[in-house]
Amino acid sequence: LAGALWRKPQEDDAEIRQRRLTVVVTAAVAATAILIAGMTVASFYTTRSIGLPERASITITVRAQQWWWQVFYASSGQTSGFQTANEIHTPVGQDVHVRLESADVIHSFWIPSLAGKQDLVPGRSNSLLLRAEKPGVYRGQCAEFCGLQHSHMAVMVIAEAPADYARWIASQSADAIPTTGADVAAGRAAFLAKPCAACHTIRGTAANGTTGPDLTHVGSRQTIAAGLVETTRGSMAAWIADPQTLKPGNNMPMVPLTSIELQDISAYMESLK
Amino acid sequence: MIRSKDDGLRDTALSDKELNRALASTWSAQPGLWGALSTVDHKVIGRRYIATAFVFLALGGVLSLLMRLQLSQPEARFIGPDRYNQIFTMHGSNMMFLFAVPVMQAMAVYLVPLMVGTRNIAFPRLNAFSYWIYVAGGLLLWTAFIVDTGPDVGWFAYVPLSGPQYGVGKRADIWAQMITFTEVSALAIAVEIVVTVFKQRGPGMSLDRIPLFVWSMLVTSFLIILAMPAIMIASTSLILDRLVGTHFFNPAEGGDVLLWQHLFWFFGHPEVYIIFLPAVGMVSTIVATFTRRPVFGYLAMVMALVATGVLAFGLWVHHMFVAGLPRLGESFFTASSMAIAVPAGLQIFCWLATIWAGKPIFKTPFLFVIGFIVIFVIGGLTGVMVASVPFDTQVHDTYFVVAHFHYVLVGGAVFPLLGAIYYWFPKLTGKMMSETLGRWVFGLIFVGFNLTFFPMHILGLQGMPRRIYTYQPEMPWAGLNMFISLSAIVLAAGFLLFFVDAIRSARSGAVASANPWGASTLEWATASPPQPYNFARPPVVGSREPLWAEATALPVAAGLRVDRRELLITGVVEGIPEARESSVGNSIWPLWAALATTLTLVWSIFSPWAVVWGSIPVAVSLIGWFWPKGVLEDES
Amino acid sequence: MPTLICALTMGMMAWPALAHGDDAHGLEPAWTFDPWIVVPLGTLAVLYCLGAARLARRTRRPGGTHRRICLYSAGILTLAGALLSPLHWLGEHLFTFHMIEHEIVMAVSAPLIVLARPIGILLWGLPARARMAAGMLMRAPLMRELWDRGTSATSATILHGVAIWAWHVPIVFDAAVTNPAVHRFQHLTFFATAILFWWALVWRSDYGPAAWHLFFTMIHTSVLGALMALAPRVLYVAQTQAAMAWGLTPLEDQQLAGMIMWVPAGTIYAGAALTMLALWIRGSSERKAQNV
Amino acid sequence: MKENIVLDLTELPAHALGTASPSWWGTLAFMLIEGTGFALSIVIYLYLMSLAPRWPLGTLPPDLFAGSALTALLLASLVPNILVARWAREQDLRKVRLGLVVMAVLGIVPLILRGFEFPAMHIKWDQNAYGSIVWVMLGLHTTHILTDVIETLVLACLMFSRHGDTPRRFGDVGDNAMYWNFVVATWLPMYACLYWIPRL
Repeated sequence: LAGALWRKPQEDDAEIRQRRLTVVVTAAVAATAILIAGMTVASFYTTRSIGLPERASITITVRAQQWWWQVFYASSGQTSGFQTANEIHTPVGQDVHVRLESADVIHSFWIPSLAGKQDLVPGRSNSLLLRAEKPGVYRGQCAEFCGLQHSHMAVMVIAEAPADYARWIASQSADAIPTTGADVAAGRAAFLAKPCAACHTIRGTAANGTTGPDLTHVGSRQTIAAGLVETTRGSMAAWIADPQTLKPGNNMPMVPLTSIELQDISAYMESLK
Repeated sequence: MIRSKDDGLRDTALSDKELNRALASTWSAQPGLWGALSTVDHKVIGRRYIATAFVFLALGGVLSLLMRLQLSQPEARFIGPDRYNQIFTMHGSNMMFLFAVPVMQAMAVYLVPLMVGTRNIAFPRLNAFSYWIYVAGGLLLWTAFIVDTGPDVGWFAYVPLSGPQYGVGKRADIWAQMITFTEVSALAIAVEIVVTVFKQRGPGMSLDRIPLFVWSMLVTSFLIILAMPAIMIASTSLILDRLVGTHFFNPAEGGDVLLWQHLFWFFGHPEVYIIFLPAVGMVSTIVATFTRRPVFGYLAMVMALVATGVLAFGLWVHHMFVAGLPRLGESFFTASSMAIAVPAGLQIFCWLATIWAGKPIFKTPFLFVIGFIVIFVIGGLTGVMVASVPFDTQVHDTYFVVAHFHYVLVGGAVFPLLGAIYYWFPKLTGKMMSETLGRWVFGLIFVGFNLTFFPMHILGLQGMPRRIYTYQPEMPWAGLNMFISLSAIVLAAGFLLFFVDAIRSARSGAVASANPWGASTLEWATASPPQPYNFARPPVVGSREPLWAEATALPVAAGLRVDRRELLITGVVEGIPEARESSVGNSIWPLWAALATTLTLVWSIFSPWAVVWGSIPVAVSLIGWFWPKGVLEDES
Repeated sequence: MPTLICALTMGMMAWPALAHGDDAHGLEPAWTFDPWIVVPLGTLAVLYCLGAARLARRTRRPGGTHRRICLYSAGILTLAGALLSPLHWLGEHLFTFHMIEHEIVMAVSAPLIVLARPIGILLWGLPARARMAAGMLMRAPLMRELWDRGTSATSATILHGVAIWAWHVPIVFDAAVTNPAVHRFQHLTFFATAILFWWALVWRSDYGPAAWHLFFTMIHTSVLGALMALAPRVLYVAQTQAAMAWGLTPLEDQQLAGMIMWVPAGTIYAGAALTMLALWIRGSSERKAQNV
Repeated sequence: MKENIVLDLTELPAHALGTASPSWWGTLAFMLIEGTGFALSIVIYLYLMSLAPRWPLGTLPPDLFAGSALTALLLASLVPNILVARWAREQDLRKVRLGLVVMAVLGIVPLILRGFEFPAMHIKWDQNAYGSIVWVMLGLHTTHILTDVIETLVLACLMFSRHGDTPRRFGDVGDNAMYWNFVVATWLPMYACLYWIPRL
């Protein structure tokens, strides 16, 4: 646009040119105004079409904490309510109403492929409608600066067929499965004896801390530490051994453990499917 | 010798040579350090202000390079999250509060009195005070950063992250108090500019003959006056929450988290226009000079400035589209946010029309204007995009927005500013900057800027959030980030070359004549650099382009006293002379007052009682400032 | 332009509500003929017609008055549209429409009527004796004094502002909705202070101060609108209780009403302020030529 | 550039008075800044009120006596204040001196009354957000009374000194009087807000 204007200026009557310029500028401004009006209307309709949660059959509450996502599923019919962390399962093709709350500072819930972002504001409750048309794993990330580990605060939405979803709900609402194997049993004992149990809950055991994520089915989640690493026995061990190196500043303290204890607890964690 | 009833020596009684000597002795500062500390000459203070602001620009630039270093690879460990958060907070706060706003006001402090044809700014001592307060605020912030207590809560300092519970230590307090310093200085200058423009214009400069740059600074000053109290109130409430346990932002006790955001953005959105409008004025001036034509559509330009200013107050909510506000209202905010494109478009079209009609001369300042138009149009387009709610909920707080506002702020303000420096450098220093180096500077910055910031749009659309100190290798962002970091070096090289050119030219550049560009506004009617009294006699204005209208001799007014600092007061609308008025002499008291204020404000980070005890030295220094010293300027 | 957008937006939002309301209520939005409104409005219209006709017969040069008659008719028609048409009926049920009604009265009808300067023609509409008496009354020192004070820019702006804010105190507003007499009084205060306000700015002050007062009014009404739009709970209980029947929650009704006051009404004030400012700037050097 | 004298300024007054003077405009600009601050504090008050389930939050409405007495006193002080401004315009040194002494007293008494207003709120600043905003509003206004009283005292001293009898000082007195009008005018909406809105 600018380039077109660097021509040799032609010398003609100044007044006519002035008038012509006035017409051109006025027309250009009017065109801008009309364009803008058009875009506003388009934006308005898009906003309308995105719509509000009207009759979503499923309501999930997400409560953000520095720097992980606490997820609550309400009890329904035959299953009791439960909580999990950093991983949300939804049935494909259904509207899911997500209630967004914050336990500490402002966070923002954002699954780019499923919906726009929405802040989680302390003292207020926001909501968002999610709907996945295809099964799959949709990654999301906190989008409002929330302190030291804002960078490592991911969340996974796993959309699956309704039958799979129902199976998942049933397995999650159950207590932790009983231990099998010596190392797992030792790990369980160590977990309960060490400070771990003060912060974490494992339903079906004496561990009922509420500061950290619920670990009842931690082994079934794809990642740990809010999307930081994949869930394997090795990554579990690395995380427990030194959480401050992997995710500096996070709220999980380093608990002194012998290497045997570390292996056992990792095995126990992995077994909590 | 003619002596009137107030019995002073008048310029009508002197030959030109005697007049210049007499004025010089009346208006000069004392030599030496004391003179430098006590001067109230708007040109000296303005130059200092500009230089200081550019120092902060360089420091902020270093911070951005550090960030680019850290982000060049996934999971890099050059800088830890704690330091990184301080760095990006410092970068934003420094660039906004210590560079962008002050540098625009500094240009006005230097230029506005010259452009309206008066001898000093209104309230010169307040002007000196505002500079000292500004420097104190900058020192506070940077000292804190060096000793690892730099603010780490973002330049927007959202509660509760910056509140008493989560913002531990004194970091957020230092941020909030830095705001107080810079706002006090910005408000003081805004008042000076408003009064200078209203009451000290040259005789005959009616409202429709005010240069566009002066109009832009007038509108900006009103924006500052109406917007900055909001951030003052907000930062004060934050300090009170942190220091004495009030509950403004505590939802458990009836406070509200979003209250902070409303107050912050009520200031924060006009802030963008506080930075952008002066640039509009600069561009208009440069365009007129280098096309040898008055800017097309003067009244339309002025109204566009005012309309932008008015709209600026209706737009703050679009920063909060994802905060959970009533959805019914979103369309209204989208409409008003998009509406701002209309005055902006009007301005662009007027410039293009001027260029179209004139014969452009492609000197460095004009190159920067062309760069500005290109970049700003892109920034404006992405601005219209983010005004749309559905689009914004996706790109909000991603690198798309980072790219957008760098296009708007760097493209919309820094490019015109650099052009303005090249343009007014001869007036500021009496030397020309290098035209050859200038072209290199423009080329490097233009290319470097686009290579650095354009890919950020893509990163944002790929989902990279802002304010993250690192990202995981499995995200598809690594390649572009490396590219951006390398491009940033090109950009930095451009700025480095600019600084080299500026320093070298100031020392040994070609000597500039009074009006090297053949420009039309009054600052070019006086020597380069101007004498301490600016004009031997106040120029009389008969048109919008006084220097083009009067090719041979400048019409002036005579009859002012020369034995005291005297300037002319004119009417607000028509610029009819109303009175001669004295302008205060040099004084050290503004410095004492600034020191006392600094003591109080810094102390009050630690104890509420500082406000009580600190007000005593502040009051003493203010009384010393205003108490008559029995000099000629005190008489009437 | 933004007004247009907002009007469009409004229209689109209103449509579903309207369509929904018809069957849910079984009550058609209807014209309201409240004698307390119809009689004064009719009087104003008839007097003006009579006056204009008489004047036209006497002077035979209608050129300048055409525009004024158009302005006055537009003012009275919009006023009637606001107070008598189904809009009023809707305003009794929905806060949003009530707000639109008020804004038409204050920011559309009032300035149109003021621009028409109708007093002279209205006086001509009176029978001769009454005209004399009215003329005497208007020239009485006390009346002049009151009028001058009332239409000084600052006092008119403050008066209008106080009227707007006072009526939007929730219990006062709800009282107006539940009691027809209070409601009429509310509309009268809005209209009367708006006339003073616009008169003061259009005919009594310099363009610069007029722009300033308009800008100030824009700011304070925007703040009031924003407070309503952003409040997370229902403040106007009686006014919004019928909203559910129209597909809006009471809170949404209140938010939308606040938005109307904030954005479209604010745009009108801003537009007027910018016009005044442009006139101020444009005339400044010509004025100088006159003064020197 | 050569100069061509086209205008003679010798007959202009040596000092700009009233609305012509820069200091009048400066005062006005600072009033605008502070007025914006006051307005924002009222907006915060109303905003917090719109959030709260009941208002005032967790306490009784404030006692009316001290605040109303202060309001009456401030309104009464406008009379001598306007007189002082008039005398300053007339450059009547004797009357201005008297007026400034009266105004200094009329500035100090409200400060004493203000001391009773804080307890009349029945709440401390650190109890809840309602307490915070009412203390800040009262505090904000108190600092304005205080600064104006100090300014009045300094001006009174000046008027009794050898620097007093010049148009410039009389101009300062006029600006100070305008500022006091502002301090009183801003109090009225705050008074309505603080004392009467909680009673609705």
